[in-house]
Amino acid sequence: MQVHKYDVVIVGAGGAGMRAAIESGQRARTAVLTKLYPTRSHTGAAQGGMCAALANVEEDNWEWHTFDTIKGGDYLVDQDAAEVMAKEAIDAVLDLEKMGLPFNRTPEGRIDQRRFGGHTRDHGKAPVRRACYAADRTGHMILQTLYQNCVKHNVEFYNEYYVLDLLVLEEDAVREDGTAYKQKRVAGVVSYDLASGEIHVFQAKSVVFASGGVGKVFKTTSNAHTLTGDGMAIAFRRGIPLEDMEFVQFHPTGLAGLGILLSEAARGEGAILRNSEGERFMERYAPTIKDLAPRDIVARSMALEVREGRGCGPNKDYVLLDLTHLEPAHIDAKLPDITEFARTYLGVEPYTEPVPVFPTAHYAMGGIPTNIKGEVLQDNDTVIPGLYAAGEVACVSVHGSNRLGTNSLLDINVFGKRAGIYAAEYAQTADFVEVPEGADADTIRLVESVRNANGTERVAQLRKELQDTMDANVQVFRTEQSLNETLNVIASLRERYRNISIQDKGKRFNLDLLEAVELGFLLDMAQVMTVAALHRKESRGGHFREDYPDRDDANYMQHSMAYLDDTAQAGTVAGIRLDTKPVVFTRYEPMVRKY
Amino acid sequence: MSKTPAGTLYRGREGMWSWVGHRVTGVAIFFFLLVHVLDTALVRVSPDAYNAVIATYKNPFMALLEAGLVAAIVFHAFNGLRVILIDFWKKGPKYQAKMLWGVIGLWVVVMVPFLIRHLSLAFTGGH
Amino acid sequence: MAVSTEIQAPRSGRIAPEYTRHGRSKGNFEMGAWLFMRLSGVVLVVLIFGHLFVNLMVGEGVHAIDFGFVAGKWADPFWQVWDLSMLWLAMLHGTNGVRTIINDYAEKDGTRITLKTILYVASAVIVVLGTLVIFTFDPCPAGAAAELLPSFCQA
Amino acid sequence: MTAQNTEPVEPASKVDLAPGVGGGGEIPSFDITLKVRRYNPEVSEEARWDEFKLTMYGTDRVLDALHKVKWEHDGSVSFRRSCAHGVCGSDAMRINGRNRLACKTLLKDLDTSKPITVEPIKGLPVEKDLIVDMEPFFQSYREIMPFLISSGHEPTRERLQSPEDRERFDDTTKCILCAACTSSCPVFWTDGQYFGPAAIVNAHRFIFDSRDDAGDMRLEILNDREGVWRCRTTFNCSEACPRGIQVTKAIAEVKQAVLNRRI
Ligand SMILES: Cc1cc2nc3c(=O)[nH]c(=O)nc-3n(C[C@H](O)[C@H](O)[C@H](O)COP(=O)(O)OP(=O)(O)OC[C@H]3O[C@@H](n4cnc5c(N)ncnc54)[C@H](O)[C@@H]3O)c2cc1C
Ligand code: HEM
Ligand code: SF4
Ligand code: F3S
Ligand code: FES
Repeated sequence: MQVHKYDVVIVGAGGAGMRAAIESGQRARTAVLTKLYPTRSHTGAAQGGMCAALANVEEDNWEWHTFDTIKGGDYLVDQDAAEVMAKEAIDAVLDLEKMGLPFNRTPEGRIDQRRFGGHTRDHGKAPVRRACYAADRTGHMILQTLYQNCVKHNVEFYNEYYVLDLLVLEEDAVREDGTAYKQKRVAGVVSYDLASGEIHVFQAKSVVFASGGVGKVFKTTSNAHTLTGDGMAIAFRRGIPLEDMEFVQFHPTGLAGLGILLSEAARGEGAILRNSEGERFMERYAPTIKDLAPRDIVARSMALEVREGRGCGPNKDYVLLDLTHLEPAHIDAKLPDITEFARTYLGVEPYTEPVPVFPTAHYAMGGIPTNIKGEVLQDNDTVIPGLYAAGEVACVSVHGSNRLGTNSLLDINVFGKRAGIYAAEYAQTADFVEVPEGADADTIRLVESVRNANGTERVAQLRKELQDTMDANVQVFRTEQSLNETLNVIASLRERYRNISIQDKGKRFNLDLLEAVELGFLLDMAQVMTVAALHRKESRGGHFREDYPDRDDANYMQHSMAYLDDTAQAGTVAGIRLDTKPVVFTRYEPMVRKY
Repeated sequence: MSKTPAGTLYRGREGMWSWVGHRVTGVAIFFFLLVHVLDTALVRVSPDAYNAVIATYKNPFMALLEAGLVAAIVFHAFNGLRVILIDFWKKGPKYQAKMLWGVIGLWVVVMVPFLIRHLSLAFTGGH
Repeated sequence: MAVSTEIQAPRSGRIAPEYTRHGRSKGNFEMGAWLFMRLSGVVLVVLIFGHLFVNLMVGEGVHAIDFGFVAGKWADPFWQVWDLSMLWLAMLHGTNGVRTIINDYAEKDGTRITLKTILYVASAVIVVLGTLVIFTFDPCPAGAAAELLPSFCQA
Repeated sequence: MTAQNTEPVEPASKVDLAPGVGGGGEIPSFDITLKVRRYNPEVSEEARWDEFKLTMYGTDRVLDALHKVKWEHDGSVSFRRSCAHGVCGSDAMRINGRNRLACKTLLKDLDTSKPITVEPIKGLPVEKDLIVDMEPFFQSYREIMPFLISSGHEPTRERLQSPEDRERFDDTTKCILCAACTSSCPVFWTDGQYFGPAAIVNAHRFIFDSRDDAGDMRLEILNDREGVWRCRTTFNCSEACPRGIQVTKAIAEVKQAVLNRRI
């Protein structure tokens, strides 16, 4: 067993991981483990911007930002966290600027800001210019700037190290009220070195999870191939709950069939949606704001059009984003990226032809539950000392049931920084938790069982079936029936997963093997999502139940918590226990969400 | 340090091939220059020796070689100027490919009259 | 505890020895060389094209070249200076060019040093020889057949 | 159906779509032969070419073809990829002899009547199939100090920078560190010691950033035997860059900056 010893180990080198590393690296001996080279993390794909009430171009303040975030999340947002995020947003942007991020500038030389969906002045009175941006490459610039600063501070990276397990121990402990419970403690992580195929154990006082999202459970997604929910699945398998997993954001305008994102800015600049009859159907669904309705509403309307047979294309499975009434010069000036994506990937010339689009799985609102310090919770309120999570893998929860555009880049910076600082501070006072003998045994077993798998099922085939099912049944529309059906499919896929085979038996760069391991994570996460969706019998934010089309505050104004528990049964699914967690309110009372 | 197994030829474009040409012509000219200085140095030995060597150059085969050399020098010179423009002229990098076609054009313009005269002299014989 | 080995980050921000660059170079030599290639290039265009034109295009072209022709030219200090600058510039330019090429392709230190030594020695010999020839040249050497000499020797 | 006015008019509620608009008809499929250069030292020190015959569709990219091979034919074919739309820089490889991103190269834009060759990028040690050791590449990147260094006291708010100053280095901020440029450079191929265009591009990004004070140090680093002067303006880098960065131009600007500082 090879063991590395660090004060802090960070899992993932996207925006959240590297933001944490910059803080932690200056305070404690830190290692960052990442399955990709840091600059290849999916944070780099983000386009639009990052919000902060800088008030550089018009009046704004962090309280309005808090309100918009809470309302955008359909009141399932933990309001204390939203306040922290909106308040610290300003410093988060200024920090990035000081690190060198090349923001676009106003004529006075200040950071420029632009409008974005759901961000308003004075509690919804009018749109406000709050998003700081660097052309349509904000995420790219954030990722590059953070990596640059990691180089500056000499952060130690272990590139292409896949973390496959978290070392947690349980101790007997007693609560203040005298009840006994099992306190989880973290000892480190186990990882797989892609280059050599070796297993390495990293012992650490603090572990920060920042491994990003889980978009690849769906077929159509704006997420990278590598976003397979590893962090969530690893935590879940070790008995840590997952919060609000039923909430997935579907972005209305992904390139049809590909899922590549066309930013919301397109509709902001005047593009509209049409069905196969050439009709501007949003006039029917949202008569006042039409195509600029919130993401969940637009996505739903598009799906409805297709379902009712007014989709376009040979399979009638998408609608059209029409820019042809806009001046080409205007398109070039404001939407260069979109036009390039449409041309490159669909061969469509947006000046003269409408672009095929369909909702694409975009963002997981749920994840590993944490408090506002980034500390991971093992139940509704017990912190696991030394274990932190930040970014898309975590659920603080600042996004509630629907994330506002630009709030994720903010989330990774604010809570990445917090997690980094607190993790390092904890490491300064804490002791190492002993790594038990054979701590890597489970991981070795996992890897070797896959390597030696000689069954008859192909990993790619199972993954495709999973993704097809999720797209068909757990996407924008969900019903009791579609969700139950999905659970059956997942159950059978899990069964077939035991009978897979892989062809690459080698040690070097065995991505064949890792794709199989990742499929295991995807199957787990798909199941949790579906179970949680089945049990939320209401519609809220990104979660729309056709059989329960209204928000039901009386019964469901609470987070869902899913636990792996061999003794439990969640509906038809054995081994998952569903629980709830109260939403934190500070000062905003739930209202009907309309814009 | 690179243990890359050889693959196919890289399919570079104008820039790469002009560089290959520049390099090859540069080396060719250099070696010619070495020889040329040596043979010219024979003037120091005696007029007979010099004339004897120069006379051996005066056959059609050598004339062709000389023509090739001039072709090399002319290309190297014009392309050299192109390289200098790329380095010092703001729009140089933008027009590099066009400039290469210019170099080739100029090269033809210079070489055609030269070849006509040079080869006709060589093959019809002076003296 | 079960910790058997503690190992350092293998492929991290630290510079692994196999990836370090050869030693740094000092001063501005490479910049000077680069600049010289360009400056000498411009001048060489004039010198070489003039040379080629006079030798190959004027009068009877190559056929006119013989001892008499050369001697006739070098009797004139103008052509002496012309050819001398051409010799020096072309040799320095060419030598530096070939030096770059050797640096590019000769990976082993030994090969590189050997090749460069040969290059420098050869270039030095040629430059010295050429210079001597141009300066110590006697257009009318005693004892040579008169018809080989330029016409002004007859006096 | 195009609005003629320059005023942003309200688009029509309903239009007649031309038949076939938005990909009406059948999705065309076509057959290709993919030739992949294989190398796995665990199996053999020799590299070899493997051929795969595949049926692909209209908008498929080389990455899709590679996935098809990996997922349906031979799982051991190894390559890096992540974002699949040209923003992460994982899958630079040599396609039909030129460096491109597999996820940005549409099959229909290549000549599908001949086999499509796919090889690892040149000049970096091949680890397996299309995967090369990126460490030398990142090493050069790290050496040019790719981070903002500013002396003087930190302002409480942001540093000011005019839009013009911001525009000055815009082009070179687009780099995704894919190594397509460096591994297309004939000078880099020779001995792998040249800093390479990507490192210079990233130095350029800071040298011309009005907020940065360490330009001189970076110029000093690049005024090296292995620095900018090794560039022979072959333009392979500019042509290979998937982000359309004017790489050779950036290098020329750095050369000028070194000259100006020295003279
Ligand atoms: C196309 C697109 C556009 C977007 N636009 C915006 C926008 O305009 N504004 C906005 O606010 N948000 C936007 N988002 C959302 C936002 O970009 C992401 O939510 C955010 O970047 C996630 O950052 P992260 O650091 O959590 O994860 P990532 O950047 O995804 O990083 C994950 C990291 O974890 C590592 N990792 C994963 N698994 C493992 C493992 N098992 N072992 C080791 N390492 C592992 C990976 O290597 C990677 O380094 C967009 C998202 C997409 C997809
Ligand atoms: C006629 C005028 C000439 C011009 C304008 C010229 C110009 C140049 C320039 C600008 C370079 C640098 C190329 C680069 O850095 O990429 C160069 C390189 C070179 N030149 Fe010349 N040159 C001329 C004549 C000569 C002569 C007479 C010789 C031979 C003695 C010569 C040999 C070389 C060599 C060997 C190189 C190196 C090529 C390389 O590194 O790829 N040149 N020349
Ligand atoms: S400059 Fe272009 S080709 Fe080079 S690494 Fe950056 S993005 Fe890739
Ligand atoms: S390919 Fe190489 S030679 Fe210069 S122009 Fe680009 S760095
Ligand atoms: S996979 Fe990200 S650039 Fe191609």
